[in-house]
Amino acid sequence: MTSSDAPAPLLRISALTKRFGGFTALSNVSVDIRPGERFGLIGPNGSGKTTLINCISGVFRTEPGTVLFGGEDVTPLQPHQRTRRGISRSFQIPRPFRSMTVAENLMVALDFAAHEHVSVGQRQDSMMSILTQMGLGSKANVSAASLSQVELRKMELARAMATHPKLLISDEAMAGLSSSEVDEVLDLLLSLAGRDITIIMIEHIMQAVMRFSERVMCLDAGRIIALGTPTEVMADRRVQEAYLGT
Amino acid sequence: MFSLDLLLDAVVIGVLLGCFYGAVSLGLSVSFGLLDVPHVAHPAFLVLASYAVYFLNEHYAVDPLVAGLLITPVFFVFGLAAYRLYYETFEKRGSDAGVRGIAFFFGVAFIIEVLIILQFGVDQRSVTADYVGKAWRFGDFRIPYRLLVAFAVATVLTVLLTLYLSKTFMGRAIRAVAQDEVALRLMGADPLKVKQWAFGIATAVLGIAGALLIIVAPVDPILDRAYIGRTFCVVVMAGLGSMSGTLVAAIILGVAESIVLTLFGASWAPAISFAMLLGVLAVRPQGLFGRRS
Amino acid sequence: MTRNSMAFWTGAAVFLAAVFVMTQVVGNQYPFFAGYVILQFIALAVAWSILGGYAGYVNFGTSAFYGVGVYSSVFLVKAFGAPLPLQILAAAAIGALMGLALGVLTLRMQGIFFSIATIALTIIIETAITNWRYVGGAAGIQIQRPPVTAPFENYVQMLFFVQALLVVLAVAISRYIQNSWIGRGLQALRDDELAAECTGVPTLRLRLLACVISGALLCAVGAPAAMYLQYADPGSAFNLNYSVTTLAMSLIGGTAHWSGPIIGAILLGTTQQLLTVTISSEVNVLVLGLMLVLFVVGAPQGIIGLVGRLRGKKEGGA
Amino acid sequence: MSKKVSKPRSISRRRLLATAGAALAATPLGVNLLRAQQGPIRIGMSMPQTGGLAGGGKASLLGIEIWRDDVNAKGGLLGGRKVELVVYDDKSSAAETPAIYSKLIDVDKVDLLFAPYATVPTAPIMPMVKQRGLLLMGNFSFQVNSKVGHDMWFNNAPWGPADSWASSFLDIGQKAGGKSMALLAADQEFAQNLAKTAREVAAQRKLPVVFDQAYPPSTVEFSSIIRALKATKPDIVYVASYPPDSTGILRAVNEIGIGDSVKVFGGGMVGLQFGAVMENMGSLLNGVVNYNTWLPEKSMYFDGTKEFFDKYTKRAVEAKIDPLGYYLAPFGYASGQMIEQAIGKVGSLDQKALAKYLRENTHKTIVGPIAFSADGERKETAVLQAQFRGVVDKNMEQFRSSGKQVILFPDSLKSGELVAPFEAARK
Repeated sequence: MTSSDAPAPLLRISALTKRFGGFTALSNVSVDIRPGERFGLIGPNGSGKTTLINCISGVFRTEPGTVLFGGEDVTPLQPHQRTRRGISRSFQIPRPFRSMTVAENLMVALDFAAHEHVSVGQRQDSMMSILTQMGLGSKANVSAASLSQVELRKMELARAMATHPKLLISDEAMAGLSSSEVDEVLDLLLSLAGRDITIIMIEHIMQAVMRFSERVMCLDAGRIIALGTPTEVMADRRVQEAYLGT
Repeated sequence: MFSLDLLLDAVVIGVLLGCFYGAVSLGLSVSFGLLDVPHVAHPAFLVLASYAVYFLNEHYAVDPLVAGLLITPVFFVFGLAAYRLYYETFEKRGSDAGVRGIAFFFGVAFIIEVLIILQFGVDQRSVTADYVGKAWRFGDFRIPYRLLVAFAVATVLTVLLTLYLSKTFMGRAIRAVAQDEVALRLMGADPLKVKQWAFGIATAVLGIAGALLIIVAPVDPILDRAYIGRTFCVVVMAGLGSMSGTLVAAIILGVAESIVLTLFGASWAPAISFAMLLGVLAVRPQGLFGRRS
Repeated sequence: MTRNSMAFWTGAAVFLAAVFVMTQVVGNQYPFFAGYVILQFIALAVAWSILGGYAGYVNFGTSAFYGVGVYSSVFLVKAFGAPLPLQILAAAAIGALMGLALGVLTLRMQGIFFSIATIALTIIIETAITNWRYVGGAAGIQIQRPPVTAPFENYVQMLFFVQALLVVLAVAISRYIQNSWIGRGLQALRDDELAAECTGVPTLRLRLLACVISGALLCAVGAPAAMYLQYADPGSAFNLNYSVTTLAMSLIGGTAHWSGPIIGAILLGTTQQLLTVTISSEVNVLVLGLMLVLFVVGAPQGIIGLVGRLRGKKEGGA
Repeated sequence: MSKKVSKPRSISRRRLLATAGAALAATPLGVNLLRAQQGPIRIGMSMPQTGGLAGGGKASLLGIEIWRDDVNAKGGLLGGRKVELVVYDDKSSAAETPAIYSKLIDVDKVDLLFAPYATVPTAPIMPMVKQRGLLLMGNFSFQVNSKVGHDMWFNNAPWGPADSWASSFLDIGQKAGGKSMALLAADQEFAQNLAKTAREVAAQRKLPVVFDQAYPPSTVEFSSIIRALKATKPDIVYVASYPPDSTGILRAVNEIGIGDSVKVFGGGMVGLQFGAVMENMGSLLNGVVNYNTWLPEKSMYFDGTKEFFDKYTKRAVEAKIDPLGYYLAPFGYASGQMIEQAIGKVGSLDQKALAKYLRENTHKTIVGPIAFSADGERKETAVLQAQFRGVVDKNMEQFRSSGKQVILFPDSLKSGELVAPFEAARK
């Protein structure tokens, strides 16, 4: 029953439910995300945002519910298979490969998720261009373990970018950063979005969400309570209650 | 050869034996289960305690259980020191202890083995007490007092540890440190102090467990190697950090071993218990009664 | 990269040639007996490191794989009088299957749980062999060596050369893995399995691959031991020492580079052989204990790490 | 380690380093003789000094060392050449001995070889000494030569023919009216070999085996096993066990009871020969009929036996090893005595001549006369079966007096009659 003029969604989540033991973390969540969209995901702590990310990226198995990506049912696929199809993510708490340099961190992504078969030289170029774009050019040969918090965030995004994603999910990439650093990362994300990458951004910093998103979805206790333009969602009474109520 | 009598007997002995396994594993349940210290030297500490008990029993005719209680404070301090060394080496550097922690404790275990050999020689040792070598008779049943002692001590230890961990401030802090160090800092406790204390307790428990070990069977300096698999098996099967779970898992193991031994032959007993462990790990990695974030 | 490869293969060829010449020239048997043991530990440590070092999955079951290697040879010799190359190949195949089984069984386990599972596996397999009367069971079994093959004049010299081949094979595989995408993937999953998976690394498949390769090599290394000892008993073949010593060698050498386990095995293996014929008492065990503690405390990244720190932490890929 | 053990070894170590440098050229043992004519006679061996066999290994080594000191005090062999021992620790493992014996032969170039204590470390060196045509004085291994067939192997242990051990025990049991046998054996090399011969002998005699179990070495608790064994109501219980298990089994028997049907109990329990174990078990031992190699009964004293134990007792305490030392130490000494006599008669260190002499003669030792059959085992078994009587708790010294272990077999050494059934003998 999709209207004929709307483009086919890049990501379609249908009736997704996730339970942990007796606890229902996500309940019957359905949403479509268009190609190239900048999508904000908000909700109080424990509302199921990260669980939803984990279901999209394949870390959690869903039962029942399906995830369609580019028209393909990716529900039975493992995370690395989804990554290779173009779903990439960063983590709420950065998870670098600590024993590697920044460049090697990216090489992992290029080695395993690059779509076409490319030469080592081309990969090196690709890596350097991503690092430069992310403002990490000078850090290429530095050990990942020695990076600062904001550098780690950037490296996470850079590593995610190196997988050549169609969909990038950023899980609180700005948590714990100063306001100037927040702007820096936000500009980065906006520039990526300008290059035909669909982005889902989870964030607590409302200004960032408002500035970034075309559409915003709010989760509370595992249910969608609002979905619309940023202003619509902010104006929603249930959203305000959810935030104030906690 | 099968008879209900034998089966019943196997179950009873298995429960008692399981309690003994539980008692020697409780310390590990704290040090490995709650603190995540890969303490493969735990059985070596245990054997060391047995030799201390032997020494007191042999030279001063102290009852083994009393001797076990006597060495408990010494082992507590020993535990504090051991953890301090471990902490300075691994946790402080913020590196994952993993393999190197294991290697470290293997090294410690070897050193303890050699020290015991140098002091006591390689012969096996055992203790004498009124309850060693006699049995309690009930109709046709006879149950060795040694095992009843093990049963009683294991139960008391489990209850005391469980109460300690749930009722006292320090106990709760120890459990908190296992789950969330940040929350612990908010409680106003120093995680290092708490962990060190917990490791001290884990080691102190070994004093009494060591007494049980030498009461139940004779010890020799390299007996620890036989208990590495067994104690870790119990703790992992129980699920990390659950004291009552440790006892129950140990009893399950004891009963399984005892039944297999009676019905199918003793030579398959170790394979059975470790196959059970593998099964549990494969199906339910967090153990039967495990915590899992 | 290519220059490094050239250097490596030249080195390997020189090593094998030297070993071969030694078997033809040296008449004294002792260097071959002692050397065999050291080579065997080098191969074990290198093979172990593929899973334990690169992937970070600490396998305590080295003795299980080694023992299965020994007993697969015992079985083949007793049942079919199989020649040595066949024994080694068969052991490698069985080891690969065993590694696969271990990998599948432990798919959901991480960290120390994996290690404990390998301990459990060791005890189960040892129990099975102990109860298998055909290969001697607990009582052990004596095996006759077939006549030696030319150009070797002595069986132990031949075994020494064969073990040297296995060392080169193990090192070549280990080095290839380290320098290839497999190595990078394993390193990523060792650092952070979830992040690796989400970066496109097929972590489960790589783990299985590491289990299979490491298992095949460990078993293959154990296979010639049956002919070396001409005797097998479960207590010796499944000795905990193999597990601990292999682990110690890898750690002392360092697991970050393929050469680490070699250095560690040479150092510790030679020390142990020397101690056996000098001090020769419980002090021997004490030295192993002290070396483990001191290295783990003083040189957490092993000798490789020490060297790296001395050279100012700048090294290329080879 | 005592000073006495390590001192002579450090001398040999220096020598050994000197020879190691020039070790590249191969010299067969025999050719080596001329060069060594003036030096000491060097006897090489490995001995378990760590690991599971260490207890026995250390006691055995002390016996050999006492012989060395005695023979050197008398002025040595072959006109004044002293005897020197070169000893390495094999860690109780089969994997260590091939390299050690190669070192002894090829680098240290020792004049004679003794085997390590027990079967496991000995088995791998048998093919090697056979191939090189070397004499090897065995040390308590069990049937290690049966497949190898080396004609220069001589075992100091009193085992004799493989089946004699089980036969003697079953004889005693059957004479006491035993009609069925239960067999309980540890899942380890020695015990399994005993169990195997027991099964064979029982089959020959058509004696039904009503219970036949192997238990793993790690077994902690024997109550269930004993209970199951008891349920089969056997007349003869043949146990082949290792030291820690022997204690566990006897404790369980004492606690659970074994039933009135049992006439004799024991046979092949290792550990009941060691002082520390016997002292710990005390009265639990009473009634058990078990094998032994030497006992302080009148019939067991030969030339030099008493003097040997006087020296042993003093040195064992210092070295923290078995204070009684009946089981292995005198046989280590006897190995030395046999070699001493052979060298004296042959007048050289020629391996073939020594072997020929050893094979063809009867040798006087502190454990009695020894003669070998073709396979290098004793011609006749001299394994004792003895019953523990009137043992009290916590007393090591009681085992030094006669009567605590009454010899039932062999007839020539018999010092008393069996008390049966087992339960009666335990009182």
